[in-house]
Amino acid sequence: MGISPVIWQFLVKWLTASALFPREASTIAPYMDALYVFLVGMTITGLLLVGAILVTFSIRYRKSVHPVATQVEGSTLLEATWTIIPLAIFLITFVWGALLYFRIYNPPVNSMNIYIVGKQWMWKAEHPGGQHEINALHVPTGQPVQLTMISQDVFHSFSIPEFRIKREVIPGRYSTVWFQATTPGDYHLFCTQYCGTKHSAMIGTITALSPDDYKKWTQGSTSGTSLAQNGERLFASMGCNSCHSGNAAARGPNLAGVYGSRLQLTNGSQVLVNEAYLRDSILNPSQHVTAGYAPIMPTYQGQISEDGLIDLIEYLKTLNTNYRVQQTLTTSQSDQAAPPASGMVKP
Amino acid sequence: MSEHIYDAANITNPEHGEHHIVSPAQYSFVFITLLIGTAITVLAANFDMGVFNPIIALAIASTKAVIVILFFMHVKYQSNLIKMTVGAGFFSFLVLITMTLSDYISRAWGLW
Amino acid sequence: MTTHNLVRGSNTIINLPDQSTAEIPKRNFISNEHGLLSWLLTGDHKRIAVLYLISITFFFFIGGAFAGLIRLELLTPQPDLVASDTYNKFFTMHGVIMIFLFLVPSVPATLGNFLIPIMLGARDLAFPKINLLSWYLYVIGGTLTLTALVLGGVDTGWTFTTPLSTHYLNTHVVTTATAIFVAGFSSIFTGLNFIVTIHRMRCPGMTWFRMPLFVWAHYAASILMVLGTPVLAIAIVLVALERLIGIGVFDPTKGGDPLLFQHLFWFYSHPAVYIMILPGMGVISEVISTFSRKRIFGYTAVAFSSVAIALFGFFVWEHHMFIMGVSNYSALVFSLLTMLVAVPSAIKIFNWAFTLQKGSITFETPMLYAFGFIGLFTIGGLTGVFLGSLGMDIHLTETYFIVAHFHFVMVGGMLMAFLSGVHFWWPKMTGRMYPESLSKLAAVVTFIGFNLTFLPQFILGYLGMPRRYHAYPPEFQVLNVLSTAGATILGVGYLMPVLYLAWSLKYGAIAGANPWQATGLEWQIQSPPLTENFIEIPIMDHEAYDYDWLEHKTQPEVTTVG
Amino acid sequence: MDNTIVSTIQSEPLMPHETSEYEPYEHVYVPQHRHHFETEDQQREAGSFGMWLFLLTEIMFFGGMFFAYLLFRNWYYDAFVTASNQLSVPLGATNTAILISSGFFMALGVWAAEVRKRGLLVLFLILTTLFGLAFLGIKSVEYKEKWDKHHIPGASFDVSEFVNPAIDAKTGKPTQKPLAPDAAQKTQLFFFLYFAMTGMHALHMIIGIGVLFWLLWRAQRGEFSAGYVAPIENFGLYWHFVDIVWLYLFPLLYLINRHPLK
Ligand code: HEA
Ligand code: HEA
Ligand code: HEC
Ligand code: CUA
Ligand SMILES: [Cu+2]
Repeated sequence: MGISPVIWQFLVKWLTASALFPREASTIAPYMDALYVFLVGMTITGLLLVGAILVTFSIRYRKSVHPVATQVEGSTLLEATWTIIPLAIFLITFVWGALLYFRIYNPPVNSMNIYIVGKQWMWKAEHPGGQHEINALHVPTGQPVQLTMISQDVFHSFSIPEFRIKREVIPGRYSTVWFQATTPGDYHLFCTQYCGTKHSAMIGTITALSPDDYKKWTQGSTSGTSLAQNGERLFASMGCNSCHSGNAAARGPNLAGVYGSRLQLTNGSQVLVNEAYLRDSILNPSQHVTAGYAPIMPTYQGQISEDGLIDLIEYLKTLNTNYRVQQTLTTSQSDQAAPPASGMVKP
Repeated sequence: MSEHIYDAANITNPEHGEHHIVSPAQYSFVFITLLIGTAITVLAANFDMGVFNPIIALAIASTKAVIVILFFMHVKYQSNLIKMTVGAGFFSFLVLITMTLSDYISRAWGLW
Repeated sequence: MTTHNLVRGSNTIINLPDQSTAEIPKRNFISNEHGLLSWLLTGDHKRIAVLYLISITFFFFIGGAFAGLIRLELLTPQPDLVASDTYNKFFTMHGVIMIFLFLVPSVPATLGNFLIPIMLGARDLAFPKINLLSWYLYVIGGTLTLTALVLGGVDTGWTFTTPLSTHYLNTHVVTTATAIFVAGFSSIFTGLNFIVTIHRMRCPGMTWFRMPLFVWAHYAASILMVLGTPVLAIAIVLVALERLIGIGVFDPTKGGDPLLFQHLFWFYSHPAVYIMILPGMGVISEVISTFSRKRIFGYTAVAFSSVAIALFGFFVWEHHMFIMGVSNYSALVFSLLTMLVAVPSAIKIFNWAFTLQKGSITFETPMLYAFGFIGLFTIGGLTGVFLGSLGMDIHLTETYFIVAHFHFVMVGGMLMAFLSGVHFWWPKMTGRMYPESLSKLAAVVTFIGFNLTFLPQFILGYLGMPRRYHAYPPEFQVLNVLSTAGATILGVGYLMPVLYLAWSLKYGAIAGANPWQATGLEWQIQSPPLTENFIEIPIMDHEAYDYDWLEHKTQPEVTTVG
Repeated sequence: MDNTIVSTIQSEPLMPHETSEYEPYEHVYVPQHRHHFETEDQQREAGSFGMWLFLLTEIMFFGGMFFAYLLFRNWYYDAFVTASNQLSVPLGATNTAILISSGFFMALGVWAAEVRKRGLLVLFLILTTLFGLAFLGIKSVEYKEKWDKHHIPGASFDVSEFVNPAIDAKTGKPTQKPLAPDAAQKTQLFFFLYFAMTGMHALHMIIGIGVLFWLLWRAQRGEFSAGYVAPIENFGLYWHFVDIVWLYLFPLLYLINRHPLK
């Protein structure tokens, strides 16, 4: 029977272009795949077991050879067996899965940080050096990368199947995930949480580059100002520095070194200042008033975009170091006129 | 006609309760208790007892609720089935609260 | 004169009365009264069951048509058939209709309604009027859904994720929310009715452990309906209010918490998946027992595992939110509990399998569907364990792996069980048999079509293809084409029963009271039953599934035959 | 025919279509007794059990909102305290007393029905209704006040009063602790939950009063004074349940925030 050459063409093209197993392109992937193999093994064993029982009994006890049924009440021993064995297997699955979960959601300390802002329907990546990307992300291989993500509107979900990672991007709250790419190449970036009309178009490409290529790329695509520099400008233009001037007489606390410190609040509790805390103290300042200060800081809810907040946070983070010194060593352009970059203040 | 085959075992098991009539005197007693409870809870709200204010207020409310359930709603004289049903309602409400809180409370424990 | 001295060595237990003399009893619940009004105002649980059967079949095919459109669009990677928002409306309508208007009421409202009173030896459910009311609520809910559909549809996904549904979509969310609210009350009232009936209406001698497992399963499912559904109702009310007034309970920019909605929604919707599967498990118990002529292996274990599923089912909802920003510690707890809730299902599977041991097995249509159920539910359930495992869930969640998982449990599991039950009790409900070989063919076609449709989706899911995607990268196409091909076969497999069952209404062979030689009380009365089920309330003097009793039953008066 | 069961069915002399004198409803003794129950006890217990199950669903229904209140009160404590202090304790307390009285008369109504006193039953039902209406009346006074002060969540919601509270003329101090603007916004959440919870509660009362009118009409016809008391009893359960919800709403919304933690 002759098969139409057109169909043949299609089949060949399809089969060569189609995949049955995703590539392993991060250090996490092998861990994920190991668990997957275990679980698939469990499923197949379970299925074969149940299937074998069904088929054997069906053949041995079919009516034509076994016309009269013998009543059996049950068996405690058997019941216990098929309670305990699946339970044990499921518990192994639980422990294994839990370990993996904490591995994926606990970034190593030495990881570099990239901000991701999701919104209907695009991904924005912001590198600390000020590089902005839309629906694309360039990362180096061999280096843990932590993503700090937030959504500007609804739930999105940041998924890179080849890296076996995924994390919901939540409105109003930072979430993080990390990975370490192993193989240079292009990978899919999907938004996996349904987020409205163009959910399926909220896709992009992750490009993993060798460290050298990555360096080239960073230099080639810099926008000129780092996030912290943008933040510094915002800090001035939003009037933050009128209170947080760093003077002893200022109405607001000195923010130098605040990132990573522990603050004593008026309600007696202590908090560790991280990105989430900084963000929240700009949007909901009265939620946690630092001890010794009056709750006079206005809220900036609705006045700063998520990108602006990220800039501010990056700026505040740099305040604890000899930021000024660093800036003069590199090419500081912070006193030039501000280009209308991402850190836009909503009118 | 059908009582003779109607299996008493099915209704006199724990599911069956006497049809008890609560007297007006008892109702009045309960009524007054409830009014007193209301007065106490309003009074208690006037004192500053720190964290105990909500605790006391809820304790009084719960006491009143239990009284209403037991007497006005006759649960004291009902079958175990009804008692268990009431229990089941509050139990699953507790499940909703505690299990959900397990998320909210522990969110800040780690920094992720 | 007993069941097994039918022709020795024969492969069937079907035993129909002599067709030349047999006739459908003149007085039965169908012929009892005539006219549309006698149906629309009926209090008879059997008639209400029939009303439900017709309406859910209608909605199943609407939902199925949307499934067909989804699969048609996904034939090619490009978004070519419809626009994105239309596609989004497709899967939303598909999900909403299939879950709330088909699967939740499928077995309970039809078979459960029809059989529970009879199985308990009662004349009706405890509250016939409420039963009718719940059908009307269902119809109102259905109509509202159709209204939303006609007015332009809704594209929230069946999960109504906030703040998308509350602040960002301008489709008919409120109408659909109302529809679900109303349909939810229909389900609450059905559950309430069942619980009261099971507690209060058992005939003399019908102790808890003499009840058929079908009743146990419905008891467990009813508890879930009564306790879970109101939480969905309030969550949905809050969504509607938030849309209408613009308050921020679920809106982070106003200080609300979108995860609060998730908690409330899944507090219902996880138990709801057990509302969907438990009644089906009840069907399987009856069918397996009948076609292997044996009491269910470990009756108590199966009965209690239903209750255990219902109980534990309330403790695992957060596994739908593992990556959504819940506390990792709390995720740990919920993952562990998810593992626990999987065990009772395993118990059931093995008990059914061992019921076959030393039985005398025949393979009529209901049995084929039941075998399909066991195999497919095992796959579906075990892949649920993948998702319950925290780390694995990160990669699999929101991909086609989930789509495959829940179609395996819902379609491969519950729909198979529903079809099994419909075939099993069809002769009881209508008094007529359907063509046996055609129905076996349909069972096989369904099974093949099903696997072809949904097995590739597991692979797609691990490859990372996200769900609710209108367009996808080209390398996923082969598997998607396979899936669409399977769906076509599946559609045929589902159309067949409708056709031959309709045919059988007029031309089917007269079934007689007990074509399967089954032990249940429902088989000891005429088919179709009388309006009052029993002439005199029966006395239960034996265990469920007592085939010896059936064989030695000399005087039919023991459980009075009507 | 080689099968006992089938053949006996075919020839069973008791087949109803053959025995015309067969009367399926002969065990009915009282008009209210439904045919499918075997005894009156069975019917009564089924009814009250069904009512209880319904109340179970009500617990879970209100439960969702109680949880939301619990959560947001902890998150936005200051805003909730300030907003809660806008409510009038005297009105709330009066209403509590009124509702308890209404419940008391309902309970007496049940008693009157059980001892078959028609006049008393009607009287108590009327009292129950009147107190119920009084409750709703006071509630609407409260709502009206919220309306005037722009405390109804939505477009017209106004927080200025919480940010810049009125100054007390005598002391020269603000009448209440001022809220930071971002916290003041959260008062809207309080009022939303306040209206959602009390509104849902009031809706239950309104439905209840509707039913009460119907029961009254039937009671004065003497339907419940001849031993058939199930509707009264079951409605009583509903009414008391609505009371209980209020017993919690009152302290949670009105009382527990009077003395905020420092
Ligand atoms: C009928 C419906 C139904 C049923 C019964 C189940 C049953 C189960 N489900 Fe499923 N589930 C859904 C319907 C259902 N589910 C739906 C609709 C969704 C998606 C909702 C959405 O997002 O749209 C979902 C999603 C879903 C998730 C969320 C995934 C995510 O969003 O990230 C999870 C996670 O844990 C899960 C787990 C489970 C588990 C553990 C079971 C267990 O109960 C399964 C137990 C059964 C078994 C385990 C099989 C029997 C066992 C054996 C035969 C033993 C085998 C032998 C050995 C091990 C040796 N399901
Ligand atoms: C009871 C529940 C139920 C049932 C029975 C089905 C049945 C089917 N489902 Fe569905 N499905 C869900 C519940 C169910 N589904 C849910 C809850 C979702 C999630 C929605 C969401 O994301 O919000 C979903 C989502 C879902 C998706 C994912 C969409 C996406 O994420 O983008 C897909 C894709 O293949 C799919 C396919 C199918 C198919 C092929 C069938 C088949 O089994 C159906 C076969 C039946 C027929 C085909 C009808 C019979 C034939 C005719 C009426 C003739 C006309 C037919 C044609 C036009 C072909 N379903
Ligand atoms: C009206 C004066 C004022 C302005 C303007 C102001 N702040 Fe503040 N800020 C304060 C005061 C007072 C506090 C301490 C009390 C508190 O935590 O609310 C504070 C606290 C903070 C904190 C918490 C850290 C700490 O040490 O308490 C951060 C971060 C912060 N401000 C950032 C900003 C940023 C960024 C801006 C501008 C966008 C800004 N502030 C504008 C007065 C101000
Ligand atoms: Cu963003 Cu989907
Ligand atoms: Cu679940």
